[in-house]
Amino acid sequence: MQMHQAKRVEIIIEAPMEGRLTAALIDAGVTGFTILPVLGGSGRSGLWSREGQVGRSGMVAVICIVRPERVEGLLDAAFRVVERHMGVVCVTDCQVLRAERF
Amino acid sequence: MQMHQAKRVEIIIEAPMEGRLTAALIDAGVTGFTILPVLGGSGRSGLWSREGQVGRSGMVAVICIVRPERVEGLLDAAFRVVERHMGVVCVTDCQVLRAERF
Amino acid sequence: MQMHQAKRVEIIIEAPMEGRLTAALIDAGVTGFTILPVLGGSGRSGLWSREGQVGRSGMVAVICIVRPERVEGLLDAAFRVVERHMGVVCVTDCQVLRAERF
Amino acid sequence: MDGILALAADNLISPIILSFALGLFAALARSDLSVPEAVAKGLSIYLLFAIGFKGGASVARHGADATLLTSLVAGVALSFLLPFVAFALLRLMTRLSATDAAAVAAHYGSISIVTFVAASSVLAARGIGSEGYMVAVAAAMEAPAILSALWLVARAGGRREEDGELMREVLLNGSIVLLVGAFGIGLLTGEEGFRRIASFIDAPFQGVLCLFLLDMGLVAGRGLRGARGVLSAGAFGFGLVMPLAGASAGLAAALALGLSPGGVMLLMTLAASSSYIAVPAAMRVALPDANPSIYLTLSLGVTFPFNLTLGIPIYLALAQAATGG
Amino acid sequence: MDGILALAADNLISPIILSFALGLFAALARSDLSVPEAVAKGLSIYLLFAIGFKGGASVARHGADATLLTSLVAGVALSFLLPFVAFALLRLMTRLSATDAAAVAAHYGSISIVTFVAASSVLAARGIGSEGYMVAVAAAMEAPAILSALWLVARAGGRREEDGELMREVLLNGSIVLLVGAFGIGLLTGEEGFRRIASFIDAPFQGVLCLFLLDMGLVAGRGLRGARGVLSAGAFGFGLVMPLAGASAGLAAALALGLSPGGVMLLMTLAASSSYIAVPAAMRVALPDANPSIYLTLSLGVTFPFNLTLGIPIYLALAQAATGG
Amino acid sequence: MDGILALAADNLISPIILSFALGLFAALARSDLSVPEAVAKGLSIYLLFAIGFKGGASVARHGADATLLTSLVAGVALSFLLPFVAFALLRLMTRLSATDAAAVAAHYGSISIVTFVAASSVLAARGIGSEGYMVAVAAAMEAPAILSALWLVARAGGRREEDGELMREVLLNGSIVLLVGAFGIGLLTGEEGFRRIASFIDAPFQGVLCLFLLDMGLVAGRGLRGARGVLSAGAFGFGLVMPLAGASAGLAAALALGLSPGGVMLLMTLAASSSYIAVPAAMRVALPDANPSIYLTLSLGVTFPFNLTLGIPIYLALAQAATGG
Ligand SMILES: Nc1ncnc2c1ncn2[C@@H]1O[C@H](COP(=O)(O)O)[C@@H](O)[C@H]1O
Ligand SMILES: Nc1ncnc2c1ncn2[C@@H]1O[C@H](COP(=O)(O)O)[C@@H](O)[C@H]1O
Ligand SMILES: Nc1ncnc2c1ncn2[C@@H]1O[C@H](COP(=O)(O)O)[C@@H](O)[C@H]1O
Ligand code: NA
Ligand code: NA
Ligand code: NA
Repeated sequence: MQMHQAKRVEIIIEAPMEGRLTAALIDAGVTGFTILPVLGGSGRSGLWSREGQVGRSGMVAVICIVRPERVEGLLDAAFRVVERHMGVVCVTDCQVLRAERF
Repeated sequence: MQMHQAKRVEIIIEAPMEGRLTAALIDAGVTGFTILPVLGGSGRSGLWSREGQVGRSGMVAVICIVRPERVEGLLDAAFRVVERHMGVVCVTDCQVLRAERF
Repeated sequence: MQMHQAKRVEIIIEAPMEGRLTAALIDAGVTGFTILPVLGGSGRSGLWSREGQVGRSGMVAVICIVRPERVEGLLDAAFRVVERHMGVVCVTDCQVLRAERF
Repeated sequence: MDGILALAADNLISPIILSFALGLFAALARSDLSVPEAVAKGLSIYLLFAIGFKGGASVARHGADATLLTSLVAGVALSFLLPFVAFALLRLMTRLSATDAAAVAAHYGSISIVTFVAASSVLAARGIGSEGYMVAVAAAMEAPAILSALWLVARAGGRREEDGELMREVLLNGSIVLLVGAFGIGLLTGEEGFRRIASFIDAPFQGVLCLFLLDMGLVAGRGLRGARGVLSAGAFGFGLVMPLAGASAGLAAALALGLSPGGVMLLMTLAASSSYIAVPAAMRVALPDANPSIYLTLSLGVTFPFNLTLGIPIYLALAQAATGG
Repeated sequence: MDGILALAADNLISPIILSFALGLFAALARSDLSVPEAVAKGLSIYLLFAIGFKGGASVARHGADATLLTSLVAGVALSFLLPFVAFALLRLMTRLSATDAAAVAAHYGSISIVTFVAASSVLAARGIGSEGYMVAVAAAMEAPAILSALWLVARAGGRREEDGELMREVLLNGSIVLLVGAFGIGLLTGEEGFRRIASFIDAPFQGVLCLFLLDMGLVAGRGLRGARGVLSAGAFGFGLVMPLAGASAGLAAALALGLSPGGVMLLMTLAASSSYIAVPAAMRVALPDANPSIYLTLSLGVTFPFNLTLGIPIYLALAQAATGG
Repeated sequence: MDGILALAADNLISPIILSFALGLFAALARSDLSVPEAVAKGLSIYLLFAIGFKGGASVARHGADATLLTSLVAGVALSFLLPFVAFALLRLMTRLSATDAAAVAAHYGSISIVTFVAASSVLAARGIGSEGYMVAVAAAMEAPAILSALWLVARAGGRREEDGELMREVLLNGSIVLLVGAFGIGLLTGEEGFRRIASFIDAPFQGVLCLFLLDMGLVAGRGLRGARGVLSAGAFGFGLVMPLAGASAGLAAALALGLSPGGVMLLMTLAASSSYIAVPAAMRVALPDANPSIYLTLSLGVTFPFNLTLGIPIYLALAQAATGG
């Protein structure tokens, strides 16, 4: 199976910022991403849990798989949104099938 | 802590194909996997979101951790299912505890 | 963008053990983690699915991103909790922005 | 004509339609109003259970007759045949590929249970009776259209996935099983069973339908927003013409069957409506190359609102005129 | 005997049982019908709140008597003792390991609140009264069995996790807190509180129970499908014999307490039923080596349906015969 | 004074308050009782829809008058001005940074719809009427306070994000759209619409409110548990003083408007209550450096329970005394 080098960027960010982050990604030409729900977590601002919340609270995880040469642009765009907010940005090397998709 | 090399395969696939993918994995001898819900995303077929949907729509993320020598068989099996469908297959190197489980 | 080496530890564990795991992590000085819901999966104890369950059943995925030097302590702590239970521990190399957070 | 307009106006300011409009507005205005997926699914389970049960209990009350069987056969036949009508119209009115056209056609041969429920509510509000077994006819019409669509693609030389599982999946689709199952429960437990759970399945029904239609409006609005430019004028026109064509076929069949005015209107509505649950999932499996934006936008964004607002009053007026009821 | 059969037949065609059967059928036929986890949890919160509140309001209405306390003590004792009976039977009838047998035994000492709710519904439908505080007895019976099981494992030399947290977790389990809390609210607000929310907790109760049992049928069916081959014939037999043994113990205790016929039947049902919420989670923590397929399949797939269909009518008939009520 | 105490005592043992207390207790005792996020959101959709619809239907019934408009203007003015009061009090009573103080102030200028709903329930239980359009006033008061807070931060030299999207997001916030939309639906469909869905939005209302407050208690309790040490005594005091200050401003405005006793009490409650949905999300976007633990704990953990238990009876007594009603 022919595999291609790529980068997997995982951004954990506050739910109210989700729309701004995805808009920034699309502006930066990153049109492929997947959003996972988050149940709870802990960080410098303490423990939290999603249960019973009604507002647009909590965090989401945004996963983008991109060609290595696009990762820098993506991180710039993401960083501008995430900068002053809670959350985590983490990049891993990965390999993908069907490189034409990325 | 004794760690062992393994591969982490992440497949993002349309929910109606989930059953076919896991059946193909099991046929290929991959009996360990975990399925995560997906809230929304964007790709070549545009943005989508899970909210308010009632049908078996949307995507799921399937994560399989396997020994390196099994990854080829897994990808063959997965590819036959995913081939003509939306979705993403991404492989990362990883290390696991308790190798006997994989 | 300045990136820093880190480790991404993913622990898939039974939901009734979640509280014990996060307590052990915090005891071991790991105060950053994110918990993702899991829909279903398969392993040595067979297939399972979350749908319709009412109890605290099923699994969750706990993701911790830590500096490389802290991974050993984290794994020791996690292993003591996970040891006799179902579940998977998987470590990947990754790079993070904002190293001061980890 | 005046009757239709009055009826339509009356229909338009019902809480049900206004809830749908509210959802549509909220989505188009990009409000973050949303109904969680689990809640939407919970509401649909309630509606399917209630409508199925009420149908079964009504058959238990009034007894079944030979028309039940002929109606089921007519429903299956309509579901098989309407995709061919839809496919021909699409080929005429749009430039969609054979695969896309077949996928759309499958949706229009099948049915929308929420449109059916809304039509039943209009009948109930006007005190017009109907055959309880129309619920079973609705269930019988969900699946056949899918076979027709696959046949259309195969004939057009389109490659299609061999998949023995597919028909089992469609026939045992959750909404069919629940609808038919609840019908059976209503039939078996009859008047006595109905009495026991009436304050659950009858009293709050209209209100739950409001919330569900609020969500349908949100989903339809999000779809329309995302699909700007996806639909040509021809495709849009198809979304308005096809329900009328379907309703006409339904009318002819219903008159041949000798249904009551309410029953005629319900069969017209079923034929006019298009699927948005079972068929989209089946198309993702069987025709992955068909573009989901097209069929979802047409079905949910054009035909569903049309039926809800103008279609249902038209079908009722026609049914009453044709049966003299 | 005839009475039991008629009662059982009558029970079998109630909407509640048929909803369970529908779920079971759908799961065994591999339909994709499913109730979202959040909705299932929402329904269970409703049921626990309603049954607890009604129990408390009923005690407020009729006043509490000394039997309340003796009944609580009897419930706790039954929950402590039944695991020993279950363990002995399992050692006799199956070849399960000591750990697996103890884990199963814990489930049968504890209770299933849904079985209790279904039994209450049968009483309500027949106009038979019962002690309102049986709800509190149900809550008191959830946890003690877990201690017995841990003691059984320790005695058998099985290694077990030291875990001071566990008992706190079990005693403050969500379902116990909600049941007891709602009981307390009903008790405090009494008739006046009941009147205020009756149209929420009383009128739709039976219908909600139907949907919940639909889901229980789905879960039980999926469990049975996944667990093919897990249960030996002996284990299966245990799943039918143990509820009868439990019910007999419950009958003896209830007669000694001097409960009303309805109360006798409810205590029998509690003793006969087996847990599927609190105990499985506790076993995953305390006895991780025990195989969950075994205890879940036995409890949800065998004993729960047995109690729901045949058990409850039997217990009612016996309770009436024994009390002459 | 005696009246207030009796009223408070009566209020305290209502099912609604006790449900909140149960949730609070469960969370503080670290029970795993929890309401799934989707269910909580579903309950809040129901409450917003029902309260909005009832308000609109009531205006349709009684007709609107000039006071509607002046009340809306007064509401907007209160929402704009109260943050300045809150900010000044915070600067006096606490050592919070300007950013934290402004973020807290935004919450207290805005409103809590659940507190409003609870106040309406108390009125309904006592048979005291009120202006139906107070629901629209509630919606109008959600957003303006956010602007005041941003202005306060800017003046204090605090850096703040330029974000044109923010006001659109806040004004089209799901809860505002649903409340205003349902109000409009009630207004348009009037008596006839209300009759159709009354058994959904009226009968079970109190019961649903109980479950929702159970969840609010859980969330508040978890917040309090997590935020131990976050609040200084001064901040805690602010959480009790500020609602009284808000209620006084509301009382003055309401008397000037010439509202009915029920209406006076509702406007006092709105002014006294603090947001926990729209404003927290807006603050995360606009003032990310403000500490969410502080404003969430104050709003949900201190002021919300205070209003629910003591505040509402006080406001009712004062409103009745001031209007002689
Ligand atoms: N080291 C970490 N690993 C994984 N998730 C993290 C980590 N640090 C923070 N998070 C997530 O980000 C959220 C906010 O973190 P913080 O900004 O540190 O309060 C937490 O609640 C977690 O969900
Ligand atoms: N580059 C990517 N990174 C992460 N997820 C992606 C990516 N591309 C596509 N996806 C996911 O796969 C779905 C279908 O993608 P597509 O087939 O390109 O329409 C999207 O909605 C995303 O959830
Ligand atoms: N190789 C694997 N890859 C991903 N997830 C796994 C794997 N093995 C087990 N799991 C997850 O862990 C759960 C318990 O596994 P087990 O202990 O093998 O029964 C499964 O249901 C899966 O969710
Ligand atoms: Na149709
Ligand atoms: Na028992
Ligand atoms: Na306020």
